[in-house]
Amino acid sequence: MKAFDLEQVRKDFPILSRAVNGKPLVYLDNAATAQKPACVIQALTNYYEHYNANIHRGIHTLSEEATSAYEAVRESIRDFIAAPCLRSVIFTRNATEAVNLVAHSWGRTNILPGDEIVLSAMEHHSNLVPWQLLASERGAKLVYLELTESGEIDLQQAASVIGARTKLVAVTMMSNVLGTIVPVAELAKLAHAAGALVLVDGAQGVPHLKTSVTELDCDFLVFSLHKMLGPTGVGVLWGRPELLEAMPPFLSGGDMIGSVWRDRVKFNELPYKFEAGTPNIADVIASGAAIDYLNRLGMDNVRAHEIELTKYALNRMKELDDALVYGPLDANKRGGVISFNFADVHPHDIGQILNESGIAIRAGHHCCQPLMRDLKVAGTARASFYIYNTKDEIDQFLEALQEADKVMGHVACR
Amino acid sequence: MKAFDLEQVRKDFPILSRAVNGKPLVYLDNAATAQKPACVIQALTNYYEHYNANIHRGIHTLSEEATSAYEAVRESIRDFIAAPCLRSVIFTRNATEAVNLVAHSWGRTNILPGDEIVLSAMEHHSNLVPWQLLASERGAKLVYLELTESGEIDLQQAASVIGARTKLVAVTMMSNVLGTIVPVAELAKLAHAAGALVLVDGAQGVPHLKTSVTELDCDFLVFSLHKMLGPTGVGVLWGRPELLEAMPPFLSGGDMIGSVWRDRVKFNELPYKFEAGTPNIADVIASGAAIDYLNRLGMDNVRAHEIELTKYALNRMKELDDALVYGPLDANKRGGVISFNFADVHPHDIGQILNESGIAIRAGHHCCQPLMRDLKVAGTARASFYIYNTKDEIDQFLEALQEADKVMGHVACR
Amino acid sequence: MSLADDLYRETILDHYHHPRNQGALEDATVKTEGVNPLCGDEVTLYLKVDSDAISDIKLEAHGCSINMASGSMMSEAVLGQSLEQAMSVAGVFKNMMLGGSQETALPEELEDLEALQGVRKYPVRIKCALLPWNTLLEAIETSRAKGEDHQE
Amino acid sequence: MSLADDLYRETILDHYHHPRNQGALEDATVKTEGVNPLCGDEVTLYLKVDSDAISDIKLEAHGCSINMASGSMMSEAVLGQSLEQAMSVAGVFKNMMLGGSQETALPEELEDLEALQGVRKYPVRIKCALLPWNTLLEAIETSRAKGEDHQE
Ligand SMILES: Cc1ncc(COP(=O)(O)O)c(C=O)c1O
Ligand SMILES: Cc1ncc(COP(=O)(O)O)c(C=O)c1O
Repeated sequence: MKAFDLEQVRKDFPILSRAVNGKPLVYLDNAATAQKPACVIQALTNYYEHYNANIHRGIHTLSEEATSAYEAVRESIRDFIAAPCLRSVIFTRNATEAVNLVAHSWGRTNILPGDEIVLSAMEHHSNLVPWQLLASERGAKLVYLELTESGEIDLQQAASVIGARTKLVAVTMMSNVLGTIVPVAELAKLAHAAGALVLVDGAQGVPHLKTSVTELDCDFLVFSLHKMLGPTGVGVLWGRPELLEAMPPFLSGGDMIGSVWRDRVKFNELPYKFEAGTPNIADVIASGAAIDYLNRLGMDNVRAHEIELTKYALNRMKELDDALVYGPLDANKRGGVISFNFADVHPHDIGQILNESGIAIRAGHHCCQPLMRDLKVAGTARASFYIYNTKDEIDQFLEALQEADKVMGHVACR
Repeated sequence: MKAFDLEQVRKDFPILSRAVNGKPLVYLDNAATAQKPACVIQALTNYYEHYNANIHRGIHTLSEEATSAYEAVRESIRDFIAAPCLRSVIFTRNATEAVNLVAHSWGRTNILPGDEIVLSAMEHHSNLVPWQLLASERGAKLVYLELTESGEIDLQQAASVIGARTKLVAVTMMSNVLGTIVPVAELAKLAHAAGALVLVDGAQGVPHLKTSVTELDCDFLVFSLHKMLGPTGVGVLWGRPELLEAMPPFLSGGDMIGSVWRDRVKFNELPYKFEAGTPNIADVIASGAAIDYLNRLGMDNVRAHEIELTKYALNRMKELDDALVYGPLDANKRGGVISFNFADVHPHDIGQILNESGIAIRAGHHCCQPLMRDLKVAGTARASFYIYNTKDEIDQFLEALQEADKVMGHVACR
Repeated sequence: MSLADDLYRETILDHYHHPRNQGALEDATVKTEGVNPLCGDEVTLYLKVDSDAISDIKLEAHGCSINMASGSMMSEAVLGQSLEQAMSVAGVFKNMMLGGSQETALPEELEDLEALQGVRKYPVRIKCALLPWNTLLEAIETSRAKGEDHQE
Repeated sequence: MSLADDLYRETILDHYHHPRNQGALEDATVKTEGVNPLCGDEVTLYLKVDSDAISDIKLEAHGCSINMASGSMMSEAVLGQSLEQAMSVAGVFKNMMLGGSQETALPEELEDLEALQGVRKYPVRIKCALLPWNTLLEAIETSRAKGEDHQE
């Protein structure tokens, strides 16, 4: 029984009829960015062809239409992450900017010398470097949650690390390398008991797992729309309203002000306080179409489809001699991201050879260099799935992997 | 003699065939944001339908294509502003973010207590509030260039204000309220003689005036693509490379790093050092189509068309009893932006009534509250022109203005 | 419907051209400023509160027709009312403006305010109509807080 | 053309599987690290410079086939050369990789390097091929700067 009509879904994505090197595109680089359904592209075209205008301060029809479409997406996002109130949904460029916003605005007013910021060992650079810079500026310290053999959070070690000095626990919801789903609510319990806040990097989690900020019990959540069928250029910061109210603005300029004099300023209310300058209006509006599309499929179905693909892929990977798969082996504990190394073939070469068969995977450090060091590799190859991927594509992927070994001179058998 | 084929240009903009309140749209809100030609919309669609992928670290075909299209636009921008080198062109979300980047990264490492930052009295909040916050944080002082009766920079007063304490002169290239074109090169001479740097807010200037950073002789230039036929969500910071090299990064995370360890980081080289996280890939690529379009028209022709429209509009405005037009009266000294007040009708009411005839103008403080205070008004109505506007549209605008007076009970004649 | 029917009805233009209770109030017990950050419109509201009732009210308003008319009507509607009653009128008005599209029938003494219903079709202008009322609510709150201070 | 013709030619695979001059150099006079920020590939280059010539060279490389092969070929091409000559070889190589699409004919002793020409069709991989060479140029610069220090 199919959770949704996969054939129909594939038809919704124009790019899937493209050929690469004479072969149909097999797009397995979804953790980097997702493809876009026609309705999202159409939302952009429709905006630019019919009601493109600057928002919030306009009195003419185009501006009113654009403003209400933009603000309606804020409501869609609020619903999508089950957030209690609207004014705590802030649009940014991407997840990275959202983390930086918190690090600058909350961090620089709250982190003191000696404080500790707890990260997991598998954080993406975007949820790591901003905290490094904050820590070094404020004399605070980064402390790491270590991973178990299978690449999971060790809650016991976490309990020993999160304590009175902890001011913030900043963790990914799902690893973009290992696929690991992090027990955020458990970590939040530890953090809150210690009086610390929790920031969740939902860049991988929100696109693939049904998300509720209340259930995660987090204080901040960041994510990027481009990884969930939306256009490039839109991220979201959600924060507890009382925290956001108390935080100073980050970027300043037009739209985020209440009144401006030559020598002083009164800021606008939330969410505008954090949205300076002309926003990415078109892409926010088109993000609404992406959210609607995911809602139509149902996030439970999205997850079910990915578990099925992941299970299948993990099983088939076992057939390969000499393939090393990282992360939890139970598809229920992980997202549809499979990082691996194969037969001593460098991930770049794997990526290159797969591309020859029209298969797009990613190769490298995946913006997780500290994790790579822990795994004692320079990089991994990574295949990642989304709603339009099929088992047939996974078969093609496996076939091409064996071809790669052949091209490189049968390293697996040397 | 027409500089370009206006009829053809109008056909290139799909939105211009839209009706508003049963009348053909007359879009005179170009200073807020410009409309987009079909080629820009097509560039977006083409990207999403054929080669959408995350850039810079991908080895597969889509990623290579996206990367080279993205980087090619950096070259187009470099050429468009006649910048000597490529690595000093940084993509941001908008002009506002670009100003903030400089205020945070350069400002917080260079501005000391007692230093002075010189602004003009007509700066947009986006080139004002970031300096206010910087100044108050660092104990520095804002100093203002006052305007003459006709809303122009007073170079004599400027010479008396720019001095040994000046660290930065941050001025608009063209006022978004008065239309005033600022003599940037003259101010730069004063600033550089005093050992200060010059940041130019090109949000209004770059879309309408042929621009060369060498001729402006500035140290930083910021602008927004959405005001020059490009999509929303893309801004540019250009800076002298030696300044950018010396500046610490602003936003941190993926893509802006060289190497990352658990406790330290080495940053990537320019321009990547300042582009953290997944960029707004699609919109940067589509911005290239906007630049190409402007280049095809020729910026000299764009300027000539706007001078012609502005001259015509200023002349026709004289027919109105009781209309007060702000800014220089000589169309050669100003851009195609006409701010005015009319017959004691509040700008909002003017805007509303014009909208009834399908005419889109802007009403309010235009993100220039300090200038409004200087002008002793709560706001102005503003009509602003671009390449697709016609004299016929200006006639309709004038007619609707007279209608507005009628609707409001002939305030002009009371 | 034309703009003149919806927005610029006669009642509104009358209040706009001849706003009631304009100016400063020398012996005000509360003075509150309101601003619409989107357009910069400002209003300064003066209340004279005597034994929990509004014994005098004045406004210094710089705004559009809707803003001015709404403030002028408001000043008439709440002058002489108890703070309690004034708050309830403000509630009725805000409900009318922010509620659905149905026409709301107001009590006779608030009839003038009905003229502002047309504004609901112009979302951006709703804020203009609400500014004086939100400022009133803030003023009442301030007045009450002061009262409590005195009792302590 | 197939991938095997362009990228994974026999010469390249040979250097990849049997990289020359791998390891650390105990008595190196310069040690330089290079990294490709896009993929994280790293190379550590050891030079022993005697009277302005490379008397020994070794690499510790962790990278893809192109990176490894390029480094291996480089070590053979510059071993025993004067710093001047090594820089000129690096220049020839970089020109070949970054120049237009024309096939470049290299002098006989650099023949192996010609195998890397196919990489030009894969822009992302050009950086892989250049990493060892850019590291070499940096090492030479460092070595010369040191030499000047000594002369002072
Ligand atoms: C003179 C001026 N500066 C800065 C800006 C800010 O541009 P953006 O909102 O695209 O950041 C604008 C546009 O509103 C402007 O007109
Ligand atoms: C786990 C994780 N965090 C953060 C990011 C950063 O997202 P963006 O580049 O959209 O800011 C990514 C995506 O690369 C990611 O996978």
